[in-house]
Amino acid sequence: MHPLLRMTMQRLALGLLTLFAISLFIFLAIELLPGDLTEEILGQSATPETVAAFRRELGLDQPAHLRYLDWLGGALMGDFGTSLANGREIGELLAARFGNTLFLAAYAAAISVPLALSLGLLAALYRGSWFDRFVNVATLSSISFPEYFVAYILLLFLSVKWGLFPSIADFGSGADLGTMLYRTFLPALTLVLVVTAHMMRMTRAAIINLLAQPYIEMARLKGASPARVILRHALPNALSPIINVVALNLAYLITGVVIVEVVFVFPGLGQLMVDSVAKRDIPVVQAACLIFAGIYILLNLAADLLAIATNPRLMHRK
Amino acid sequence: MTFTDISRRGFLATGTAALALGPTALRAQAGPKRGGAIRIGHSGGATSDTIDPATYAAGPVVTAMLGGVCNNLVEIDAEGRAAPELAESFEPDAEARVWTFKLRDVAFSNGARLTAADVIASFNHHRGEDTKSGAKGLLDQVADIRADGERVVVFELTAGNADFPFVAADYHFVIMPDDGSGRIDWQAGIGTGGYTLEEHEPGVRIRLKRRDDYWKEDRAWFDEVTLLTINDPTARQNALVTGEVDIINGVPPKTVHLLGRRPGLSLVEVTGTAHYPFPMHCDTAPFDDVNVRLALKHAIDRQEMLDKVLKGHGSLGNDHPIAPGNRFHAADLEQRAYDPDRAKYHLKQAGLDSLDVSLSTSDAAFAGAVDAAVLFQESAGRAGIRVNVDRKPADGYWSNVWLKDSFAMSYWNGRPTEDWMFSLVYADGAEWNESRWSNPRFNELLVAARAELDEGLRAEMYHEMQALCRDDGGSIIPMFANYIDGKNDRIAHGEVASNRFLDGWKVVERWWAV
Amino acid sequence: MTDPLLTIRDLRIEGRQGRSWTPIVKGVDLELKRGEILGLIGESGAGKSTLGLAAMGYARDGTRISGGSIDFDGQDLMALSERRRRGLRGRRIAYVAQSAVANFNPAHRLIRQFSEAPTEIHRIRDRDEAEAEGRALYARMRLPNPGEIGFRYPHQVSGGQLQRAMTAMAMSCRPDLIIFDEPTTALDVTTQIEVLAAIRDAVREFGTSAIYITHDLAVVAQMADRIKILRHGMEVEEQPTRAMLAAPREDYSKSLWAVRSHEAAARPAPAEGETPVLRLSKVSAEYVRGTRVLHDVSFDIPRGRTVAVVGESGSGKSTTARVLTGLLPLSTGRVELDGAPLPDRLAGRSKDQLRQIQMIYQMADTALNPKQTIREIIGRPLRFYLGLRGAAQEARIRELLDAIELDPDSYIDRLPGALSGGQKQRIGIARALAAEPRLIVCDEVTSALDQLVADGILRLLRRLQEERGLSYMFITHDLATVRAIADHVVVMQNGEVVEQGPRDEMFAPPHHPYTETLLASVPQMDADWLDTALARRGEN
Amino acid sequence: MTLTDIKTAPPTAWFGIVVIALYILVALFAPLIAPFGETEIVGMEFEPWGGAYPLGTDNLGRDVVSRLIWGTRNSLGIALATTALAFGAGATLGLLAAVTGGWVDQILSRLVDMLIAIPALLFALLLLSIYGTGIVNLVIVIAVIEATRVFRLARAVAMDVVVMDYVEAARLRGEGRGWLMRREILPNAAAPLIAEFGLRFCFVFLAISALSFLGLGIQPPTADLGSMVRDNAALITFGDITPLLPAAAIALLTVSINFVVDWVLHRASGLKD
Repeated sequence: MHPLLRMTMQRLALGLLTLFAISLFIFLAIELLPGDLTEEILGQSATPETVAAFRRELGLDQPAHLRYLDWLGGALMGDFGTSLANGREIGELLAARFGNTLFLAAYAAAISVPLALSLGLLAALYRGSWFDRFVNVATLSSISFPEYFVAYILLLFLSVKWGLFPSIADFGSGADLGTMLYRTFLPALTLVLVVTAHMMRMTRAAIINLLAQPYIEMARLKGASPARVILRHALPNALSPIINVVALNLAYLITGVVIVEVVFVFPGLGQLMVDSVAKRDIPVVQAACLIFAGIYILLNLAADLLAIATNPRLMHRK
Repeated sequence: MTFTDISRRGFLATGTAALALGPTALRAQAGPKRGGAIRIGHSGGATSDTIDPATYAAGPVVTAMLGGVCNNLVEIDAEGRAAPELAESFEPDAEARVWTFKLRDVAFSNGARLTAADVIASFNHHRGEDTKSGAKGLLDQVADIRADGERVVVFELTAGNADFPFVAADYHFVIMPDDGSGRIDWQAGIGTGGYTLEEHEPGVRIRLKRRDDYWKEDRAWFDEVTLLTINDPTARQNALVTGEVDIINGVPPKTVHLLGRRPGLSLVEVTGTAHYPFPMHCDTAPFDDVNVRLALKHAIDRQEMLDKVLKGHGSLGNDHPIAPGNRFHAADLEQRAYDPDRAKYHLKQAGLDSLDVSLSTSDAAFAGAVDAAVLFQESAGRAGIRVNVDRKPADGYWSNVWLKDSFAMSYWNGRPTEDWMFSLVYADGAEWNESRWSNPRFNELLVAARAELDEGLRAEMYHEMQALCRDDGGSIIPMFANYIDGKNDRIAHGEVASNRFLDGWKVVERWWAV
Repeated sequence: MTDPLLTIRDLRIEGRQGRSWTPIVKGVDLELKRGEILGLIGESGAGKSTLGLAAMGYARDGTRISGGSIDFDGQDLMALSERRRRGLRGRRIAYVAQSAVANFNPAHRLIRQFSEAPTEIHRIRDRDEAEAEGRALYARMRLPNPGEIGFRYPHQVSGGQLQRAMTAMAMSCRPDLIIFDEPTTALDVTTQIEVLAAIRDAVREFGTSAIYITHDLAVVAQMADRIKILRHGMEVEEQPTRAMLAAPREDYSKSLWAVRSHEAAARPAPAEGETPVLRLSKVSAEYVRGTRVLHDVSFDIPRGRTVAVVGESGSGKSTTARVLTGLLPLSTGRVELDGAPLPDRLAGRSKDQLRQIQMIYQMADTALNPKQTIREIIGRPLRFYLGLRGAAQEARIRELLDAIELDPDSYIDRLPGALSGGQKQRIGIARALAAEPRLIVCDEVTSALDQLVADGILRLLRRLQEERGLSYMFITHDLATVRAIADHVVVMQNGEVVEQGPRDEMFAPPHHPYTETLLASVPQMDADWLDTALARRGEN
Repeated sequence: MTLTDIKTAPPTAWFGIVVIALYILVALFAPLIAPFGETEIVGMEFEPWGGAYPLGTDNLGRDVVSRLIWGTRNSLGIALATTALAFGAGATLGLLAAVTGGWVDQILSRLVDMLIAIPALLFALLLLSIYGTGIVNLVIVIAVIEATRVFRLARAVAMDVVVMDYVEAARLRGEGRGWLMRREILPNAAAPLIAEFGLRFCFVFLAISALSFLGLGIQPPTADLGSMVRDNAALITFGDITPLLPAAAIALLTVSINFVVDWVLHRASGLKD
């Protein structure tokens, strides 16, 4: 386990470095944005005096590098500061949104990952059959539709026409799990349709890629049935690419769902970030970006660690 | 259908009017009753929202704070009048320069009684060097605010203003309690209104709960109100259709005809003061020639634009900003129509054979702005004027394009009074004089009319000013938009105010569940 | 027990090419008695593996059994359902493949793979029973640490040990028949001998029948009772082993025999004091700082001569080549080209220095860019080094193709994919020749080729050397190749030169102990060689 | 890919090729095919299907058929330009990193790691907010984002090729980096890269339409399939399927490309099942 631990530490350090670079990058990017928070919030009613007063209140009149260092100092101490726009603690502001985002992602993942893996395995097992073709064409189509379109279609039928599920996903505060699951079913289903195809195709491809391997033929020559060949001999060796694509899709479920949030009025982190970019609320954008990037880095690391853990070559050295 | 002849009162159009004979309408007439927990799907919310009155902008916060949690000194009623709210009464002096407001004896939701100090602190929040308030400009005319005892507040203006009570009704000037140091503690969300603020998740939802001890006995009917931010118009519409919410604001014009036809739903539509000017900089060639301005004004097909951009849900504009619903609207002023020949004639007067202009636009100006520009391009083309539609980024449109480009599209929600609207955008030297128009006669009339307390004389003056705007001004104003809200049959209401969406943002206080 | 265990009659197998099917095996008969071992010999493409798999009723993806009958112990395999055939595979007929490294599933421990067939697939033993048997078989196969080795993953076990573990795995259900498909081809000679011995003992012990597929006559001579020679999917001849060794009947068989004994004529040693084309003096190198892979390697490559560098995998042969071509900078020592020091980094060498040393690779498949035509491949060095273009270049390309005995008209526009292995290797030679070098480094250039083809390549190289005065550094692990081409031999082990000298001296005693082991491990065309070699080992 | 390869293509790939060819024809000859101009207002708004306007008119009274044709041309052109740019940059740098190795590879790879860690859509949003929403900016911003993905693939594929003996042979010959990248590696990395081109094109297509949905993509009045869906999405609730048409056009193209990509990848993998 020791080399594994060392790798983890190295990757975490690299991840932190990446996060730092990203924070600097985002800060500079927003600095370059025309207009700032004060002008955006005051909008049409901004006048030079009110803007100046607002800037003074928020400390935006300080030079950029000082503000960045100030922010960085706070961030290193775990304090992401307060939102410029509404003065709330960013930690608290993000926590609720992030919780929602995680909930939706977990919901979608809990359906899509097992679904994708089993469909992928079945398609690989019955490759070339009508089932394989059907699943292939169906999944291809589902990734070919724009995400918002899938969302609207689901909304039209499952909500507007048949009234099975609510059209907006907001479940208020203090809802029980059943209510939460019910109210967020449509966004979760949209996401399931979007990510399942990708994972399923990768699972199938990863398995089929291995079928030309000599040890697969050896398994057949030992009398193993097709199902055993796929499950016992191909799958364990295909885990690494599958884990990778699952991790990528999980990252997507957490970081890429702005559109679903908009359509279903779901108060997630993506919407928060879009709002904050529009309002030039740098600390919030920074924090949200860092969370997203951190999630991405951690999921990737987890995928790599898992891939190592499931690969005896890397796990048990000579 | 044209709306040029409607009364200045709030106009209830197709949806509700058509249903007026139905059972719902009958029940609605049975009178308001208490109870119900309702949900409102509201546009304009953002995560950056705060309940700081200084940063209010159209959105759920205003609907909640103005109509639910707080009161103003004055409110604008369904007739479009300034009616006393927290003020028991208000009186001007002879020059309309000193206004005295007598306060009611009412309690904030924290139990404290309303005093003059609270009013002064609330107004001062928008005054002075350090304020970031969007309403700062409105109070520039206020030289001093002082208390005259516990329950009297005196506003001393720099010059007479007969319409000052309307200013006091502005949504920024909600009254919050003084924290003892002359400032308001807006974070606490305390007001004298019919509801208390239970939850505010910015950009997500606001939850209000009824106060049992509200001083208005015939208002604030709902037990609980939840305002959900739904910025996507399609999502908002779906939420209403699926019964997720009971009321939505801003029904998208594209589907308004379809939504209105759905059983169980109805539209609440009023012709408001919102309008879409295309200001031309009068100090910049070629717009410095009044003939060029007139050519362009004749080259726009108002009816087509109203039909296509607003789907007929609005009324024709006559190149001045005074809406049909305003008190001194000049209804008898001849309606300008699309006339390519007149446009060509004016071009010739300006010594031009043809004209190329560039119109800056973005859907940030208003929904459908780009469509409107395209329509203008087509109609102007037939008058020999080439309009180049220059699309600008939505982001930063108000800071980078508006007021800067010599021909751009703009949007005004309008103001309840002629003076306010003219002073804000058309007066010489006004900060937001978007057309850089300076007409001495107009400016003279503006000052005179402001301090004039005789209604007849004022009407004459404002009539002339509207004509000046129309024939000399720098803005093409093709149409006024209706405020269209949607609701289901659970909800009933009385006469609807024509300023802004949702009964002048007073839906929470004025409407009820049946 | 006189009835045959396996009877194949007029077997025809086809392979898919695009949309049509072309024959691979064209009507072969085969009979195998219980306890008998049949050797199946042929070059690549002769159809031996396909035939071997067909004996299990198995056709690879893209192939199909189109005719004939396969009768195993009274059952017609072709008539059985796939399910029934699966029931026979692994249990009554087992398979041992060429590369154990590739044929063991890297995800599971050895013992788990051993017991999969008896416990999980055919359910004829319980797990404890199977694992105990596994340990016993591991011991019988002379695997070190038989009690523990099963708990290792394939990558933790050496190639020779894996090959024995695979044989044990094939025996896990005590099958009646085992198909050995080139089980020792991928091994070093010193390892091969141990594996051969273990296989032979185990098969004899259990009286298992076997089909032993190989392209190496000397190997099959040790294992088989009878030998059948295949060519182009048809039988050439079949005889009992000793008879076949003594007197092959067909010309093709005879030619196979002949290449075994090919030996180049000895040439005089280079003149004393002549500057060698290349001189390595005390060269050391390391991949990772601190871990040396070469230690003080010194030898000369004289003008017009061939120096063979021999040794097993990991001995440092290829590393030496990387150092002298400049791919791996040396850490100490020096390399001289024609008496002048050669910059040790590739980037530091002049175009002319680069031109002087060319390389030919082991795997002709990966040595030629599959997307370039022969014209482009050979034309590039002509243009790059010599500035030849247009007609002059074209003429030289054709000249070079003639020199490597390929018809310019039919080959010049082909892609490497349309060539056989030997032809590809010839193109590699032509590319090296195009640069007009002094020295060509040949890295195992014949080890991936069939013997007849390899022999042709060696003869070509020798002819070109004589015509053009080239020097070769010839890296190989095959002593027969050394005999066929080298003037001088350098024996390497663990990154060091253990012995060097003229070829004939090296093949005659006394030997360095390592050289001795190497020489003793090369199989001979003698049915008793394995026994004697093992006996001699026992003595040492 | 030769003509004979195409002849042996499976029906799905054939379907894909034909559809893609049709789209390209429509895009190229839009001015000739389209009955009306891109922004030309020809009738009343929302006219029904049939008559002079086979698919009716849109919210401004523009012919839907013409809008679809122009939209196809614009969307296709923009997506193609974006993908080409992403590939030009991503593949070049990817090959360079693989061939050069060392610190060049390290710096490029770490930079790409960083950019990839920022969610694509949000990244695009940020950059478009900075530089404005013109078509040129849209193309550049998405190209930059996609280039990071192309870089990774190109580098990985090239790494597999770099270890080949023929690359070593070319190195030993003294060939420069340019030759190695262009002549030795690129032709052998082409199949997965072509397939990736198809996939990336689909992603770009969908990304642009997603940005249009959020109001940062192609701006009206330019016809674009993505924003056409968004503009009229509200109609879907009321059972009007006109907004489905551009979405179907998007889906048909992406499905077709995916079919062809599948086939190319399948051929390249050498798997015959």
